[in-house]
Amino acid sequence: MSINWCNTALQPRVSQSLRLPWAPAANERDRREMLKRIGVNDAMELYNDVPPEIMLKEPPNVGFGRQLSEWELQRLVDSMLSKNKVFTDPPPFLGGGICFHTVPAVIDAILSRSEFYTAYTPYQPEINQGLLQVFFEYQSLMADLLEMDVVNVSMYDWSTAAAEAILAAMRVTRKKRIVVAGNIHPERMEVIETWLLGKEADIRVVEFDRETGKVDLDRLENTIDSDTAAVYVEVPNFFGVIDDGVEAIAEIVHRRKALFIVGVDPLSLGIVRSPGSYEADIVVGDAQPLGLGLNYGGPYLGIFATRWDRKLVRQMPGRLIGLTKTVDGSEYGFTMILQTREQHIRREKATSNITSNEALMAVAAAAYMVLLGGSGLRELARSIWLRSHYAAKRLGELERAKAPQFSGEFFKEFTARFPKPYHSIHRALLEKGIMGGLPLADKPPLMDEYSALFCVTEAHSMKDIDRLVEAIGEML
Amino acid sequence: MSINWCNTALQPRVSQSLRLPWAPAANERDRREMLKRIGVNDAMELYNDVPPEIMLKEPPNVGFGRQLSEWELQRLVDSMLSKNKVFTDPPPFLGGGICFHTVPAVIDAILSRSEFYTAYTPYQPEINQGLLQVFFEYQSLMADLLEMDVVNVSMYDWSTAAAEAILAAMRVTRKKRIVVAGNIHPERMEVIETWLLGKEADIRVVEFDRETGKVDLDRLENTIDSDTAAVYVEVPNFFGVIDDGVEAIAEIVHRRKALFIVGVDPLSLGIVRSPGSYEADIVVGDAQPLGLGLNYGGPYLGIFATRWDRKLVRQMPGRLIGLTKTVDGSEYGFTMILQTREQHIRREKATSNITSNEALMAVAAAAYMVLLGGSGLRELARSIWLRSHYAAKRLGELERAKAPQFSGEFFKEFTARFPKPYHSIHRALLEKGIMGGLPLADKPPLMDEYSALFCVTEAHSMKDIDRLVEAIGEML
Amino acid sequence: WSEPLVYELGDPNNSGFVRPYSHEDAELERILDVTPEEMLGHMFRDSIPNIPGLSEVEVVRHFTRLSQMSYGVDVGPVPLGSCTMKYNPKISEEIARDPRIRYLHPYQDPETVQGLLEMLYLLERWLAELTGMDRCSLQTPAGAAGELAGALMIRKYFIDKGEDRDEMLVPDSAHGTNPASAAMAGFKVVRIPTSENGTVDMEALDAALSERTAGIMLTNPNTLGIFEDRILEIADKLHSIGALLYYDGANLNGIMGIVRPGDMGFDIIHLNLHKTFGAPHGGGGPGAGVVCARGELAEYLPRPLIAKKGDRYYWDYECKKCIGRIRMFYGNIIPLVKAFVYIAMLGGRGLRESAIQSVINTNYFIALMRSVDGYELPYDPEKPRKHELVLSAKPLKRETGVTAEDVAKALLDKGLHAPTIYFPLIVEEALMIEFTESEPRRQIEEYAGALREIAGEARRNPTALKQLPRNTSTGRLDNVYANHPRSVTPTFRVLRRRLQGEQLSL
Amino acid sequence: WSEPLVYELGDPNNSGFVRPYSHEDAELERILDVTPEEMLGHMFRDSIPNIPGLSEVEVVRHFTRLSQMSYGVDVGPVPLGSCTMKYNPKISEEIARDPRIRYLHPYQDPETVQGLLEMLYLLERWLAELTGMDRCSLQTPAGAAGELAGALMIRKYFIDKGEDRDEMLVPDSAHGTNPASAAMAGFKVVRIPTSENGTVDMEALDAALSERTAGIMLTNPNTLGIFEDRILEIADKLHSIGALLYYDGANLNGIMGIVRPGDMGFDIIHLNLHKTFGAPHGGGGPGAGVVCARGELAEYLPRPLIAKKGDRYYWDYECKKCIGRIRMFYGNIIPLVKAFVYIAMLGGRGLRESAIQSVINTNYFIALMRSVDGYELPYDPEKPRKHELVLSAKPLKRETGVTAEDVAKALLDKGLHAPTIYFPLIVEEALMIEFTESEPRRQIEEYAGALREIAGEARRNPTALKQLPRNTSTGRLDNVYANHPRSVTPTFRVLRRRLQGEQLSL
Repeated sequence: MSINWCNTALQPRVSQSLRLPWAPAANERDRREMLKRIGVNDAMELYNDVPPEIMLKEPPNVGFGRQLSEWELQRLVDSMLSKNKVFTDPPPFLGGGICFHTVPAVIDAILSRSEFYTAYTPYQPEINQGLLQVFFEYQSLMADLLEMDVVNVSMYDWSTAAAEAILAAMRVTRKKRIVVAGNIHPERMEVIETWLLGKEADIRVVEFDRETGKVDLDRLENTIDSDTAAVYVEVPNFFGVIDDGVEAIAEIVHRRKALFIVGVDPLSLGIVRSPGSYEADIVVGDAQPLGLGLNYGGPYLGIFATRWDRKLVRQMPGRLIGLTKTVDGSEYGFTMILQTREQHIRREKATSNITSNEALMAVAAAAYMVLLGGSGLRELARSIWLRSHYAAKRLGELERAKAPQFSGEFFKEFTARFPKPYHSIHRALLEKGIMGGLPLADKPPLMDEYSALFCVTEAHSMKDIDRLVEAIGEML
Repeated sequence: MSINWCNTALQPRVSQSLRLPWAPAANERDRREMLKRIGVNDAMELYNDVPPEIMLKEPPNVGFGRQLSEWELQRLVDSMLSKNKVFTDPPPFLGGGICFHTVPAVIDAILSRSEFYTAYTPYQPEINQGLLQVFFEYQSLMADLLEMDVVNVSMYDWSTAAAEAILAAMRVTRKKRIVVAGNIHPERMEVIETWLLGKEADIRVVEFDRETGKVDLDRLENTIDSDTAAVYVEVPNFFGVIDDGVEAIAEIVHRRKALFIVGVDPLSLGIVRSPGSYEADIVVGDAQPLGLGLNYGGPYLGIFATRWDRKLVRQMPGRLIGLTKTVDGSEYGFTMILQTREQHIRREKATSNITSNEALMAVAAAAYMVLLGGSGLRELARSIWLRSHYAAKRLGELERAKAPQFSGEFFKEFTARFPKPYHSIHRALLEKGIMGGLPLADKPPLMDEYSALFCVTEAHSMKDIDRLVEAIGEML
Repeated sequence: WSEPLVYELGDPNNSGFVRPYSHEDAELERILDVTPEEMLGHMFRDSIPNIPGLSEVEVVRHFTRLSQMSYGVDVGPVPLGSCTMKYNPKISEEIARDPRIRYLHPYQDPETVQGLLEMLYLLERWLAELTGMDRCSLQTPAGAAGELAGALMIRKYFIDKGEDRDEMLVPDSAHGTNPASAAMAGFKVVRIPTSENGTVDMEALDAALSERTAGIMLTNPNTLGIFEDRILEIADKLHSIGALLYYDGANLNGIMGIVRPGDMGFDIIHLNLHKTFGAPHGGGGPGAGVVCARGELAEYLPRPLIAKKGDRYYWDYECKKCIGRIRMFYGNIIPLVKAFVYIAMLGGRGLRESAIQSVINTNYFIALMRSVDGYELPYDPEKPRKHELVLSAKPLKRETGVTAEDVAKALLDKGLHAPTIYFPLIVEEALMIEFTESEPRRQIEEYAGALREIAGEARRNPTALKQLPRNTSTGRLDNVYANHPRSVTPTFRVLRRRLQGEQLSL
Repeated sequence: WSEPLVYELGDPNNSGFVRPYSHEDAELERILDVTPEEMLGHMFRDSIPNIPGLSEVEVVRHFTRLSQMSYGVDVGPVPLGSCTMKYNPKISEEIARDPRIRYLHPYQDPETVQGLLEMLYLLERWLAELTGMDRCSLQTPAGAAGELAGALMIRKYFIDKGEDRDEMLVPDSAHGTNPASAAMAGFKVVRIPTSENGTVDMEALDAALSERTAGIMLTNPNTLGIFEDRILEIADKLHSIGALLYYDGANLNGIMGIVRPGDMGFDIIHLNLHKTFGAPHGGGGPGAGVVCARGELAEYLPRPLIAKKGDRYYWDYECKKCIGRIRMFYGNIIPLVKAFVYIAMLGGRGLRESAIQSVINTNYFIALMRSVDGYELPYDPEKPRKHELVLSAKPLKRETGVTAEDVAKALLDKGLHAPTIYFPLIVEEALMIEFTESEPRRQIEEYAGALREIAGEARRNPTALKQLPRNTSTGRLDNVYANHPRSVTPTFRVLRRRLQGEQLSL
């Protein structure tokens, strides 16, 4: 037992004006001794290869002019955050691809396990079997939910997953034409365009049916040709519509030897057919509804899945965890697999440049899925269906309002159209403490100032919905 | 690898109206099979020995008439808690034995480690070495702060620690007379009286000096006699006064062969002499200032320490952890020691009935002490001294106000007296969002409607103090 | 040990803490023009405390590693009998962390804490309803404190009545806290034996009753897990001579929502909210040992009590007969809030179903163990048990020499927490097991399987078994060394003094 | 494995989740008078998803045990080179958990999120100041995304200028993301070799420059930890031919607050807030890879940008030249908030001192290793390194056959995380080590000691060493089996299909 004798010659320390709580060796004694061992007199000698003319003379002018203690920071942050308005009574009715879902407390407790959140990517599997197993479980659970065979450990979000899926399809097919349904989320359309900037891709958008909100099959048929790499559709699409033409689409796409890329809300799959069941080649989506919360737009969890197909898997971006065994064959274990696709090995020939991803969010989604189980996911999706349909029905009963605006069957989100510009309704709802639907006046592909996209989830009680409807009713 | 095949014959489960999320086996299939194995048809057969006339016919009428989901509960709790008013800008100036101290985030992170908080008392040491080591470290760190040799792992709070100290002193000395300083916290006085109800003790209170706020040594000398088991004083006392007569008191007490029990604020010991240094026999106190937060009065952490003395240690209440080695002598380890003092072995002859204590709070205090270190404790105590003296000085400069009210040197808390009843000042401060000092109109031993007990800590900036002083100044 | 002591890691001159507003200290010194050194004089501490200081990352690592060397319900079953180690819902932790609870000062004016008081008020009403009592005091921080309060209430009740009753009856199967609490309240403890069928021996009870009898402290179901089926008769006997009944609520879990202590005839009861109502045990505490009473006894409850007038909640300090305060302030608020959450979420039906499931779990385990040789179920093995059961490893010891303690250590070696052992005292080689409703069926089967395996290993190689545990962070520890007067080491300070050459003996 | 897979524990018919307002569902069905089954028709999923369900306690135990089988900075050092695994302050976790951040919907009206926008605005200003850039986009969720954004900006810049530049220069010591990002943006990658002194080979650079050169992607200090001392010269060369400089911010930690990329001549830079600014890495992510630019290039940043008008904060979508969105919404808000906290608490002086300490730690470790045989410091060992250093185990391999990978596994066996190995590619048997300022001196010494011991063991018994690790939760894993087309198993679904008899090969 080597004991550090502390009880002799204790001198009151000279009060240091700066203390680095996160730099343990930054006390004067350690610094002095370390510099001596290094063989320099002053730490700045370690920077003697930096051109002196660009060395900063003063510390940079960031922060608040001095070091803050936790308490000072807490008070400062509290005064800032008090300017935010949180809507929980009722929860926001905002749609637009992200909805207010409840997050079980157990998810946060698991994410607070610091072995998880302070870990690096598990490049050394033997010391990180726990994380690797969770990632493998996430991949497996998501695969079973999607009924796809291969799922990676995450992309940034649905939009970059969609962009990467298109890039992968271009590599697999060696074609440059991309067909995209016109009813996908407009921000995802923007992201796809950005990511394809360097690829000379030819993106074609298929108009949707203004009556049903679904993909216009004739137009789609006419847009796809033998140069088409892939077709991308979303189920549900931007308007919340569950397109029941997906089997027909799959047939059309595969007839032209193109790849069928489908974007999904994983929670809808409690009651909606899986993309695997209608022959999707690549599935993307966001697992935000599976226990991730809102976070003002991120972090979320981009889903990326493929069929069991050599080319598709080999061209898959991102990290994959696999089951393996020990060298001596005695036990099972988990490790990163197919790393030769990745940038740290393949460099400019990699399938993607992605390295940091949203892994911790995969821990959350895995925990959420097993907390609910298949039956719980079914029940939850069913309850959301009931609630959103109740809201649409009640809004639709308001005078001269139409809800849902499109006739296609929907899940969770739906569009409603009002007899006066929605903007004014929205402002008035805000005054009453209600965050209404998403105004669609400036949102492609609709651009309709009378419409809004509502989202109703398990977080909304009937009373919440009634409050919304009654408040709008009073304004019409 | 035994795999539970899940993919066959999945039937949508019948929606259960009640789901017990915390009772894993409470699903219909498991229940049925378990009851069959037990050999009963109905679970209620397991209650056939309960007199039928007292069996409840209906579930008890508690809660809100039905099961609540987490989300429903969160909304409910949120609506309740929104009725509370939290004071952080400025923090409360309330004194009275408990003050607003800052709690480093790292303390909460450590307390959130579920291996700690979901553990039972470590009766099985081999599987709980971590907890036991923390407890041993708490005992050791507290011992070094107090300069006492033996510290138990906790009492409920300062008040019950004081009561148990007196009971222990009565057992050690086999005497029934107790002398208590008249300037201790009035609630602690009440608790001592309650705990001594069954012991036919003779409690004598020594009046304090109304000028200095300190113990009146002459009166003390006259009150102690050879039948006195113990003398109990507090440093700082209810008025925040650091009594510099403690050495004289120790001399008087020990001359009469009584035991000297001292109550302390452990944080004061960064700058104030330790009770060990002035010959206390038993030391009590509350470690709330060491990283525990307010919690509206609890849980806190009762400190109990003794000198290295056979009788004192053998009569010590509560749990002790000690260093030991493995049976084979190869390693060191930690285990509960001297358990023969405790109720689960000694039953009615035990030193106390205590079993559940405030162990988790000892984890917090241990982490807090090492985060600060001796030098950090010194600096912090010094800063609190400066701030509280600044507040007293500024309040004392107000017209016809007196602060501090007593001439004895003080730490952290001090009494101030105003030219008009403090109650009205307090109400007016509240209106301005300031939680002022503790009104002493109805608090023994002072009962002065013009006085209040203020506490100023590291949480109060100069600006906070200035705001308080200026607000009061405007009212006088 | 595998993690160094903080004394080996830190240095009193280091600190990981950044003090608030430290930039103001110099100005404060200037304004005040005095220093604590001067003002405190000989009361100034002349050296800094010998507390090793660590940086934040070192603190985190030290405690994280130590937590990984600890074992709680979140790691696996902790089936300690009479400890009711159920799962602690995470939502309770989240809510109890709300700054609108944590940042409240106990002396804040009541109108600034109405939300919390409402919660506490509802909790008090619910606990009274669940127990069949009139009022509850939330003050008592632990079960034993509740017992002390109860015993003092009984004492004061008879003092007020002018009756000189100084005997408290306590069954020999009772928790150790019962006699200890009675003794602290000044009672003589009269031990009542247990009959062959595992309940209070009625003849012995009759013999013990006298005009000196103040009351009886009972837990029902008792520590054998057996319901005292003649409880109404017992209550009548006590009441008919003017004595009182105290209910030790530690064993309530199996009957919660099914039968109420008040309806059984009890006058005072304490509840362990950190057991029955899902608040965590914290490695020893904090707990919450709410004490409830009915009729006249309610006036003796420790004050203040939570109360409501109109729609305003407040603390009622009125105290004509009460025993006073049992501690400062109002109680251990954090576990109280957790119990509120627990009851609110389950509701009456959920509590009742949880109780039933806990009893199913107990009896399912008994059913599984019937086919395992080496252990027996003493006291009428056919009778259903409630929240817990007590096995005896006597047959195993007789056959192989392997004791209940050895069985416990072998369980640890398998990564399972041991049951309570050698309690109750009336069962030889006792293994007292309580799964609660929180254990999955699979886990109960695994536990039974582990006990079966241990019995097998005991027959094959008792010596090897006695050297367990090995798979734990330390091997079996030396209790003699730990407690020997010349080696007992309760603090590092004592170790240091010994290492410096002092001969310290207790 | 020691913890079962969830598929072994759960059953799709079980669930630990209590659905909100479940009591309303029956009424909703009645009111609606249709069911999802009917309305979805052939789009209704005919069986429930094959997701095993667990109770809450089982979920908690499963993930708690798995967490204990994981290793992060809170357990010990993770000195992975170029990963900047510093301590993640707990206060940041606490603040990022605030419901006033977590509960905000990305489409909330700006006046309801002014507090958060203010934070993001300040952060953006600070990052611009720290890098010497004009504006930053917070959108990019990771470093690689920042690089992609930067490369696309360069591409679009030259398209707008009408210049046909399709070559991106990348040193051979660069992070793999640099060439990958350049390629994704449609550039041809031209590799620039490293000179003997560990910096860009200036002659090779001159030779590579042409009218096709769009720019260079550099990290400075480079992955050897060496500062590119001729950076001003490099910048002049590039700028003089109209090409641009991109700065890979992964290696900023050692020079933060001391010298700014903008002052070195860079035009675009990304920052890894989850490395340099204390946000955690999360086992892989989420990160935040803020991208900043100066001058004309700032107009190409991905939108929206955070902006302020009067005292009102808002998202500026104006986008005349910009590359558009790199992802949905505004960025990974949670790590952005943590970076805000980090910078706010340390302030400029604290950041600078942290950088200096990280460099002291690097060079202290080098000093300790000078006396250890078996490892060498390639490329001018006398030059001070900055945030990291790269050792080569070539001497050890030559002498004993023990490789860098073996050394890594031996470190794991000692409970220490291995460094980055076999990177940068220009160093044989590379061990790339970055302690950051977070490691205590004691820990750095322990690490050097461990490497010394391993070298000793390698000489004594190289075969035994090659069988490590043993003290980890699993032994050394079979990479061939893991990746073989007939055994590669990325999901349980694939395993199940194989067990059902399908021949699945990739």
